[in-house]
Amino acid sequence: MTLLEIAARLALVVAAFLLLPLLVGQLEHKAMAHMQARLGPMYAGGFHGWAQLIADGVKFAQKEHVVPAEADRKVFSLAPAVALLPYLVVLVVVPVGPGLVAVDLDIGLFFVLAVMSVSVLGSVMAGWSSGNKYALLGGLRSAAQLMAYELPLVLAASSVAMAAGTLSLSGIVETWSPWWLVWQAPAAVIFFVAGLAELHRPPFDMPVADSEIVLGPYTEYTGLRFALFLLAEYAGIVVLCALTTVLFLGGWRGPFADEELGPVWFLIKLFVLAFVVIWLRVSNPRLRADQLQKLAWQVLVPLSLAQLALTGVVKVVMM
Amino acid sequence: MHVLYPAVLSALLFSIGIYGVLARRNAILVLMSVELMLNAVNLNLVAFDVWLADRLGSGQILTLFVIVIAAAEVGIGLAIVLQVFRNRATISVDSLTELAETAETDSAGDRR
Amino acid sequence: MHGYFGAYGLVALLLVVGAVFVTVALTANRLLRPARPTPQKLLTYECGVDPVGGGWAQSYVRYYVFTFLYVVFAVDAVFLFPWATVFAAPGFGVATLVEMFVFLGFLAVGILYAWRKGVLSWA
Amino acid sequence: MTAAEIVFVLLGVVALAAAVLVVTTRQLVRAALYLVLSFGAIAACFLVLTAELVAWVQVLIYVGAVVVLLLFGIMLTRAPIGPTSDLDSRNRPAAIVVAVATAGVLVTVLVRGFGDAYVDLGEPSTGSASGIGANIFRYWVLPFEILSVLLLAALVGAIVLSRTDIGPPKDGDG
Repeated sequence: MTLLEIAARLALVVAAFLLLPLLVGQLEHKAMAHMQARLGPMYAGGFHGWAQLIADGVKFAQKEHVVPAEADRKVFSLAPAVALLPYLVVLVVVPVGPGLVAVDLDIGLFFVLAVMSVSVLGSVMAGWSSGNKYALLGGLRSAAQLMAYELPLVLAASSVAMAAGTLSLSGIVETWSPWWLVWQAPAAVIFFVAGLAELHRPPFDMPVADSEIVLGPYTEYTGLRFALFLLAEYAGIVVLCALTTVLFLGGWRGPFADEELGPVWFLIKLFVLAFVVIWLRVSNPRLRADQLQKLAWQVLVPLSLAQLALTGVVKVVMM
Repeated sequence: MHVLYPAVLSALLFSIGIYGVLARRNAILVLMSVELMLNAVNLNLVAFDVWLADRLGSGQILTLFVIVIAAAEVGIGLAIVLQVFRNRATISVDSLTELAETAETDSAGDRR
Repeated sequence: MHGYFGAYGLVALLLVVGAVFVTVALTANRLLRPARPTPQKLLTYECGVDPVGGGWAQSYVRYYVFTFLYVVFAVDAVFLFPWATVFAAPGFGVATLVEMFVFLGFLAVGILYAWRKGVLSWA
Repeated sequence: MTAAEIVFVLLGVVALAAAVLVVTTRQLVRAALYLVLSFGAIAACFLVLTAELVAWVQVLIYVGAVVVLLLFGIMLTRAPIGPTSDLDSRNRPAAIVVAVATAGVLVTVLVRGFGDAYVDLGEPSTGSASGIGANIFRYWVLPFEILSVLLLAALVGAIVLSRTDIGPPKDGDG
């Protein structure tokens, strides 16, 4: 690997990290607006408000950064970075085409889960350091929710690892075959739902419920730091959709021309899933705290244990 | 790599953990210091496992077991600490000198 | 940069790049933004009402139980991954599958216990 | 010094500095966050030692779970923002003496015992996920199964300990 190649790989990952969340955000603006029978952004940039999010970014960068007097200044300032960076690091192992991956770790899947589990600290830090009752409550709820849904997420992911017999994400895509769509379907649904809950996306947005606890852990945030939390949320959607694609939908594999069109298939699947994320937001009411925990512990965890058993038995029988 | 680097690092971490366990008054901080000590042990296990190129992977697998047991230990420890806090409104290890709960400590520690 | 150390070197480099990105963004932000704090602005935000009492109005031990439930299962999930890579390999097979099921069975008893004791339902 | 050694020493300094802050800081929540830093640096040390799986287990369990558990404990015992005065007990001087003595003895023993031992760092074979998996399920099955019993006991214990809180919430949010 030459220096140039390293730089190119890093640049591609960072570009994907900055660009894809913006696209998802714009998609959300427009799709949500149309589902609610309105137009959404129309003016910024001219054509259908394409530059709306860039304008938002410029606005955020110029806003005053207000740290409440009650807050723990250092922790308060550091929290957005802790919430954001794990998603950047995770993108490095996501394969977008045959051989097209920044780093192919043998332990890729486990690496992804471990790194993503760090971002829970971001919300807890934000919630605690704000010195605000809403923020603290939101932080505690957020941590409890993340913990509850991390488990089905991990179990569903390990079901795929069993099916593939490897933890390398490229290896999983290579061993993937279309009948996994049936065999691993419960795991796919569990993974996606649990991932949504990890991201606090509606209908799992109890911890940030703006109508009852303002914005949970992010209540006191303003300006660019708030924007970083938003970026973390959308980067999280990108990572979740990319991982679901890679693990359950065959990543770069498509009906034809896998070798040449790999990245195209990958991106199509990613954006279809992102659309589903937005769709779920528009069409579902928020779950209550008890329903959230019930769903995680009484539905998703038993289901994912059953899926593990199924995967194991099928795999051993097929040998 | 010289084996002394990880070994000395682990010895120093262990000593810091000992200091924390002895000097801290807050029960949760004591638990944190215990975690530091356990991590020092893990580092040692891994270092010597790699040095001996153990075919059974004893060091690394024992490390995994230690991590699991440490997680269970911290969970139970904190559950006890929370229970103490509920009953006495303090988690200072210095003030928890009586093993048996007498009538006056019971009434002194108010419930939240 | 090849192999194991090369791969993790790249990961570490990316982490550095990310940290630099955040630092640069925040520094640029510092230069661009106004800073006129007033005591009113710095007041904790509670929907426009003056803050009442400390920050610890409500906290809830039940969340702790859920978190511990997660920790117990997470440490078990840790063993699933190395297991997943070998259980179908030659020389393992059914016996290894059963071993993992025994392991998971014990934990399933734990979750059943929690369920029966009403920890999982919110009354 | 080789490159691996330099990286290891830097990580070690971070781990030690963070550990010292954990045991000396006067702010409870910060102590937990310094603990995260220390654990993270130790995880990176494991990576340098080619113990790949152990490193990421360390991140997943310690940073993602145990520290959150500790933070819950700190928040549920109502730690204030800002310094708390009485975190240290009276036996600080004694603690310093014991810690320094332990460090002295251990380091002396290690230097005398392993002064000429070198680790050969190559590709991880035993440290990779499949290496560990093969070893656990070939040689370590019994301890592994006993571990599940231990975890079950811990789970039951924690539920019993928090039992007073089970039932309809009295003063929490619901």
